[in-house]
Amino acid sequence: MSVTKLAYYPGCPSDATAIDQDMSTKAVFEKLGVELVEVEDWNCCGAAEVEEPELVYALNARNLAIAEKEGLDIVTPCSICYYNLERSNIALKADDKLRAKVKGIDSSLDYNGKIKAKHVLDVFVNDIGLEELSSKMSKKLNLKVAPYYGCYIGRPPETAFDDPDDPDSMDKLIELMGGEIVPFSQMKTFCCGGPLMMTRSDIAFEMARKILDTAKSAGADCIALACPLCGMMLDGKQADIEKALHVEIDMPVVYITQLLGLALGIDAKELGLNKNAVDTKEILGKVV
Amino acid sequence: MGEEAKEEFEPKIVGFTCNWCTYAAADLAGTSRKKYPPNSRIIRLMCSARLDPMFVLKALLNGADGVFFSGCHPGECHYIKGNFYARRRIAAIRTILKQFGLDDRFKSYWISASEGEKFANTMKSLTEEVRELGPNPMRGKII
Amino acid sequence: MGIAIIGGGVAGITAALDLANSGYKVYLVEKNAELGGKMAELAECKVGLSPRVVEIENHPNIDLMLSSELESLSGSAGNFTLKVSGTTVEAESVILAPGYDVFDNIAKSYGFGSPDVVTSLDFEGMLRASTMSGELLRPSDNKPVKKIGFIKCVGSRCQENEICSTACCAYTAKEVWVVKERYPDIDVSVFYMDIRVFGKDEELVAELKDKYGVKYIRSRVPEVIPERGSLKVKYEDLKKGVIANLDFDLIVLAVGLLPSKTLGRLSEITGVKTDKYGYVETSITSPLETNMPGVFACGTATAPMKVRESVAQASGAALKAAILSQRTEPIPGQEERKYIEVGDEQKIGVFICGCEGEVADSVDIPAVVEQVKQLRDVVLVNGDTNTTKEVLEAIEGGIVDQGLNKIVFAGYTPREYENIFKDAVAKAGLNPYLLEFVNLREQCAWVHDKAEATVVAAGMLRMAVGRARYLEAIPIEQYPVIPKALVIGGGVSGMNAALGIADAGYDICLVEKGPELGGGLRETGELQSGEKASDVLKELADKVASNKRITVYKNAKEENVSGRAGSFKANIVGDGVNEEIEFGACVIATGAKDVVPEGYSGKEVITQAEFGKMLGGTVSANTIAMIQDVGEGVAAKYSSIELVANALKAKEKNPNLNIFVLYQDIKTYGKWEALYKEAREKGVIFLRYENAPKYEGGIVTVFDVILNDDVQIKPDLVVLSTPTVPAEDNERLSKMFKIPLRNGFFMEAQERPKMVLTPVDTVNEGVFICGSAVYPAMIDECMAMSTAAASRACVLLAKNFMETPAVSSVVDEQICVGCGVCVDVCPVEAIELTEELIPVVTFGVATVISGMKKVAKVGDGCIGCGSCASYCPSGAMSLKHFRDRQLYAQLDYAL
Amino acid sequence: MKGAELKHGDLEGLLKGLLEKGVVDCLILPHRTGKSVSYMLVKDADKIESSASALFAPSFSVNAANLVKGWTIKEKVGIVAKSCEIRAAVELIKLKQLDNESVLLITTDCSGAYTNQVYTEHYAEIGDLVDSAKIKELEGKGITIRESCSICENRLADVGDIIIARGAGDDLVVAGLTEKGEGALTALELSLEDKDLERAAEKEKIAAEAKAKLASLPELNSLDALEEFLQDCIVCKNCRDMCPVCYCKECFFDQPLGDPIGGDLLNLAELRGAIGLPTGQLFYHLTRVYHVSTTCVGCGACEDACPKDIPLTRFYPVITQKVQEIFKYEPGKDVDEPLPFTAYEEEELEECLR
Amino acid sequence: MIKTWELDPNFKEEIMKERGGEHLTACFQCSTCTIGCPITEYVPSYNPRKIIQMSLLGMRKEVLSNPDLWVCLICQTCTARCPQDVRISDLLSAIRRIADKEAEAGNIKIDSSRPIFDKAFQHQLEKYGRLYDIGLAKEYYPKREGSFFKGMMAMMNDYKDFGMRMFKKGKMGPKAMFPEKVKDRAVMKKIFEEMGEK
Repeated sequence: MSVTKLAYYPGCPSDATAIDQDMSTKAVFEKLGVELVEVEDWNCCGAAEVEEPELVYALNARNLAIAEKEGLDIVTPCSICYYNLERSNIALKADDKLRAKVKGIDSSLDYNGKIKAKHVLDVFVNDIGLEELSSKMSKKLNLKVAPYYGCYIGRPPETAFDDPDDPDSMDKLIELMGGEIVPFSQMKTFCCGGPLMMTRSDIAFEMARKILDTAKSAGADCIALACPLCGMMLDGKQADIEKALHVEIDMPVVYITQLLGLALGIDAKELGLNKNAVDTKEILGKVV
Repeated sequence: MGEEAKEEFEPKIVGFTCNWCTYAAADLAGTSRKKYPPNSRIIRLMCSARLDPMFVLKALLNGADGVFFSGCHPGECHYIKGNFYARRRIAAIRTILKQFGLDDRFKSYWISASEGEKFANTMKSLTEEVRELGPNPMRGKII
Repeated sequence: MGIAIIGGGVAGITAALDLANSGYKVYLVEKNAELGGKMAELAECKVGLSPRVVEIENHPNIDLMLSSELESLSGSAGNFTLKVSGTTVEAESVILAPGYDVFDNIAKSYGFGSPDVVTSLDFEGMLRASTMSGELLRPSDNKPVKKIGFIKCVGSRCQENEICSTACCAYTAKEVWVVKERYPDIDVSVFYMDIRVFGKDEELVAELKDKYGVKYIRSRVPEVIPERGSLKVKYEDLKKGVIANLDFDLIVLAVGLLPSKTLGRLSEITGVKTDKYGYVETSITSPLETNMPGVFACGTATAPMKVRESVAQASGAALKAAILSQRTEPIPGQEERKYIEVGDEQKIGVFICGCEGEVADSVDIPAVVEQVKQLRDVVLVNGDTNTTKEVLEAIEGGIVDQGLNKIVFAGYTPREYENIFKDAVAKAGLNPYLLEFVNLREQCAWVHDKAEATVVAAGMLRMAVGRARYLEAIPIEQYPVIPKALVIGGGVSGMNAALGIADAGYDICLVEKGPELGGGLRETGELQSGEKASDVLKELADKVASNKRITVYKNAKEENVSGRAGSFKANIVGDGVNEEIEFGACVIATGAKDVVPEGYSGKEVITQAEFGKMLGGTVSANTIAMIQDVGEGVAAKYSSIELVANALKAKEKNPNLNIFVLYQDIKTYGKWEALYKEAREKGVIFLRYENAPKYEGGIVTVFDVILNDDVQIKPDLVVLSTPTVPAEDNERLSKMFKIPLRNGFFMEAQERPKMVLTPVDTVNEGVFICGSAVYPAMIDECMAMSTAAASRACVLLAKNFMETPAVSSVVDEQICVGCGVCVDVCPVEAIELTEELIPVVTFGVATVISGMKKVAKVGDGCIGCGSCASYCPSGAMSLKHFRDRQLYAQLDYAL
Repeated sequence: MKGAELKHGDLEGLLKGLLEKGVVDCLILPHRTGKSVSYMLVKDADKIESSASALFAPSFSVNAANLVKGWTIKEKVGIVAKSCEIRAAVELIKLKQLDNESVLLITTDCSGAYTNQVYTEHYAEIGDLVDSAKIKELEGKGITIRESCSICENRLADVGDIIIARGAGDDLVVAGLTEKGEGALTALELSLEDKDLERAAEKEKIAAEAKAKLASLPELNSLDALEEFLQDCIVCKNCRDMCPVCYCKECFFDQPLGDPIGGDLLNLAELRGAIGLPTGQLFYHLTRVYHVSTTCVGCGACEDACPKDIPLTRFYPVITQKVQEIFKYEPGKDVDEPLPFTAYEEEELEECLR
Repeated sequence: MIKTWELDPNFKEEIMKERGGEHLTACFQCSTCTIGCPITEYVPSYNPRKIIQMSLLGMRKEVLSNPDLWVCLICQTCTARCPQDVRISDLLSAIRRIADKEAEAGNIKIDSSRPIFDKAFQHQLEKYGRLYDIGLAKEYYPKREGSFFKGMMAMMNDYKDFGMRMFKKGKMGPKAMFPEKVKDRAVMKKIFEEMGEK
């Protein structure tokens, strides 16, 4: 195995709404024998709300610089964090002037462009590799899964690590775990509406519902995803959506790290599966 | 004629086509594998201008149940204006045939090289129309 | 030595035949096991291409090297050594014609991978399959297709392939047309950005929209959404300002063209430079030459293009290569031929070819053989051959060994194969007009069911045997070819054609009706490439002036053209000249002219050409409105390119200039797409309209379809892209040379619906057309076409003699009464009435001494339409090979 | 048009004048041979005598145009004849069987003509001149004009270079229709004044009668009817020989051009069981009617010529008129009008094609 | 009726000077962005290519005050598919920033709560270095609703079920009541001072 140690960037929701993702990520890496070193005193990546690119670059320069000092590539389970880290990484690497400007703000932002930023899914599929993962799996997931990728895994092209229209890294992982992929390709990369959650919740709810509905009518046991904002929309807000739109969905939504953890034989509790808003008990019953 | 007889009647049709448009359209119908009834025999002329109305008369007097002529659309003649002259001669012979109720047995079409489909469809409709007319009274007569 | 051609697609085939037919040794190298390239994959092109493939396979001057690849090249122009799959080939020059590859990195959003989403090339295959089955079936469930959506620009005009693939708009139109022709009920929508078609294709698209009801929807479609068993396509309905969608059951992706994957390696081997897109680098003033002297490139090796342009380039490259090479081989058909005397005894031989199953599968050939045997005077019926080669051998054997004197061949269509068979018959010593063709494949086997086909085949053969009996050996007279050419029009095309022919070693008369050489380009400031048009012209004009083989006539016209291919006569009449000239071939390069569209007036209204010249000096304007696609006439192929090039130059002079371009379609085809992008990037504003903009009171008002609102501009300059109309002289020349016009432009010989394999040939053999006389074209195309015309002329001029056309009218002077109707109905004025003095005339009841007798005489110009023969009531006039009795015989047996 | 009023008695002088003043080199005009009337070619003016009785004689012997078919010499000939004959001459000019420069076409009014046979037989009753009243009266006695005349709408002179129109009693008007005609009359030193010779009402009346007559004729409207109609035909081709507009030197039907040769006849007989030996009556007449379809002037010479008395008027003029209608062509009307088969319009005749 | 002489021809350059706006003029109006945009289904008036065309023409005011600017999800679908690499997601962000500045300067009014939210969000980062949900809500809702009271009501409405749900699942514990702070908050301040919107 090529990866043994990574800098871990948990992202802001990691101790709150996405604590389950944080727990499962840590547990899975541990099980896989990859050491995660949390980026010391990390700061927010800027999420979708910081529109000024240079501000994003500066914010992330700090995180990258910290990891760089450790000599470790940086990994995050959050798609937006990944996008911001990696696009900052690319911009900083390519532009000496920008790097100097950022460094001028504070010496702690002195980033030399020596490391990579990674999404956990990318690490699983492309760095650790399916073969390696397979060898460590002890459980089979008799699950029908709707793999939901959201925006930043296949888009935009420069940070993407999967196909923009038909990504399949999660599919492969799920199939490896013994899961069955339900027909879901049209929704795989459809935005969950998260960015409008606070300003146009009407639209956000409709968008999320479309994803949930599709998974449901495709017969999925659960939706798998890899981003805490998507998790918030599809899982956290699911009951609100049901109420607002007068529908009944009841679709479990889990992080891919949670599923992987199950396949690796990690205890459900350790993976935070009791913390998902929609009950996941039925899923657990299908892990054999 | 009784319906039964009509059923069995297979018309014999002879047609004249110009080399550049309709003959090419017939070839195109072939390359497009457009099936059409086997009742027509084609005589290739280089241009519609070569259609001597005597051919039409001879064909009908020989007992052809149908005769057709087809060439390039007026204005698109390979020989510049051959079909304009042909059109006048065709109109004349049709008028003569009309006198004896034979004009229905003589059809003229303009089918360009690209109209393979039209050619095949024309062969279909032509065969049906002639079948509907029944046999040429001259058929079987010894002349 | 000889010429090596790398690539056996349509371009390679064309170049090979032009060269081989003018006496050059050709090595044709094809990496696949078969000739034809991509074209052989197209639905119906194979049929058109196969006769040429047969010709190549049987050509004594061509070494066909299939499944072979070029491994190395050494030496220099005039003395190359090539290694081709282990074999050493010596050549004086090399032509690269590797063709193209299809864009295959198709975005998954198109649903590519779903069986019902296919590429245009796959679709050609489906059309071929539907040809057999009669139905166009959806791949996923084999149900008949009802709604097809064509999506254009898949893999072109995008980041992965920046340039426009040029051919897709036309090939899509062609595919749509085939669909609508065959299955009128199939609903077709085409999603597009700009419709980049010209000339005949433009008419086709208009017809598709108007006559066939095809929906052309302006939207670049990014995704195909499978939904409930159908394929949903979203598009922008600009009028309603909404995203609308349509459901289809089949989606055809019009995929772009990429340079051939082999080109990179060829470039390494040959040292030929490629451009940033991966195509062979050429310039617009010498589109066939590479950086390596002696190595030429043609077709899609140089840029994406259609078959027509590829073929023109191929002919042109052939001439360029020929000029560097020595003619070493005999020219086919130029050998002495003696024909056997055909006595009174009819010895008819009938040959029915199975055509590799294409006939044999439908027609019970043995049964037909039995029936044909019953006919009198049929001494041999051979139904055992299956390939062209076999049947040709059998026919030759039949003539030589069994003394057959009439041959009936049943197999392919005569339209494509007649010449090959005539040649074979002639070689065997039988007059080629004693051959009768039966079109068993196209008009019987492919269109009738098995039982029917056999009956029809027997009937067709009876007719043919009936006719064969009356066929006459038409004396084939030879006349010497005058090794001299006439070039009409002293513009770029004319000058370039003249230089090409002169370089090949023939004398030229170059006739220009105006006082100066240069034509339309004299009105141009800079070329799109930035070169000064005047420099290009000067170089050409100097070359022409210093070339001893070229005689230039200015302020002159050609009159009284007579004769035929190989031996024409004309008078050159003009300033102090009235000279009779003789020539073997003629190239018409009359060009076209711009007209200023009506409805836009004012001193600030100028044309793009005028603006181009203005750009040489100062442009004092702050706001310019450029209006395209207005006015009567055709839009020249360079129209959009000229516009964006000028806009860019103007922006370069004054970056703050506001330029608004009002257009319907920006047709910057091929690599010119880059120029369009640059213009946008430099801040040129493009406004798309549907109804022509108005210019009143200094204000241009245009309804912008994107904004769905009127936009007004106050320009200091209004620059109009001028539509083009044919040269005035075309009408006169058309009559004189008997070449039909289409919308005033000269028409090429082969008006097949789908492809043009002879783009510079005309119906009048020996007369070739090029440049804007055919369609107002860019300078690169004019250069390629004029070289092609020169090449085709040289193929003819290389011959020592020509044969008089056999299918021509002939008059029986004893019967002719000189009524002169034949004169009136001859479309080409080939007949004249001559007066002969006669000593005694008896008429009615009176007798007078002395009188004049009028008799029709058929001149050299006869094109064999038969108009005269059909009128002549007495039968004094008849058309050889289509005589009354010959046609009656067919009629007699048809019934 | 310009013309002059004359009396019947002036005609002789007028015609002599044409020769004497050198307007024409010779004249073809009807002359009397006993009860009958036929044509003569006159060089000597003295041979012209009392022309009026012959000129307007209601008799049809041959079509005068047939006599000048092939007149290609330069000497100028004046032809005095009925409308149908002059019309045929005009067609022959178009067909270059007659040179317009060497003819002066003089058309006389016609009231309808009797066949030579009827005329001589009933000369006593008919006389030298008839008018429509007289024709009607004679009809009552069973003396009828030729069927072709009875369906002719063009009896009044209105074509050619000069017309000679009959007025009441002894009155005549001679007028020039063309420059050539007017020139000739001027040369004769006639004082010409503007004349209106449209005679629309009279023409209409004749046309109405002709149409009514045509409608009353039995129609040949099927191939069977035609076969029956032609059953007596022996293909002697006399109809063709007497036809003024059938101008071939050697007819297609006199040549072996269409005939099968050798074993072909037997092949065909074998295929069909039996074949007729060429050439059939139907083919001959249908081809001929097509050949004259635009030029037939309806003179009825064919019918007169038929030894089997087949009423060919019911075939030739009846059919050819229909063809002429589709081209809006009136044969012989205008020498400058092109023959229908030598002209075209880019858009036309769609209704005649199917 | 759009009168070009009344427009601002420099608007396109203004956008192109912004990071992300550089590729504006590459657009050839093919409609790929608009067709593929997930938001058009919910906001039919939203039309990126029209916004681009208006920007190119210089319809500065109309573009900047267009509320549709603020419904973009930044989902990058348009960016990924744009054949001319216009980077529409980034481009719209650039336009939004200009609009924001203009609104700040009082030149236009923005009919969207998104800038309020974004700003509130950024304030948390500036203050704490990480997202502080409650701080965000406390700033956002009152500003959006125009008064503290209304804001609190709106917040309650949005959060009463959700908060309880999260609480039950241990995702919004007492710990969440207080901001998670970056130790080096000085640097946060510096970053915002140097790079933030001015």
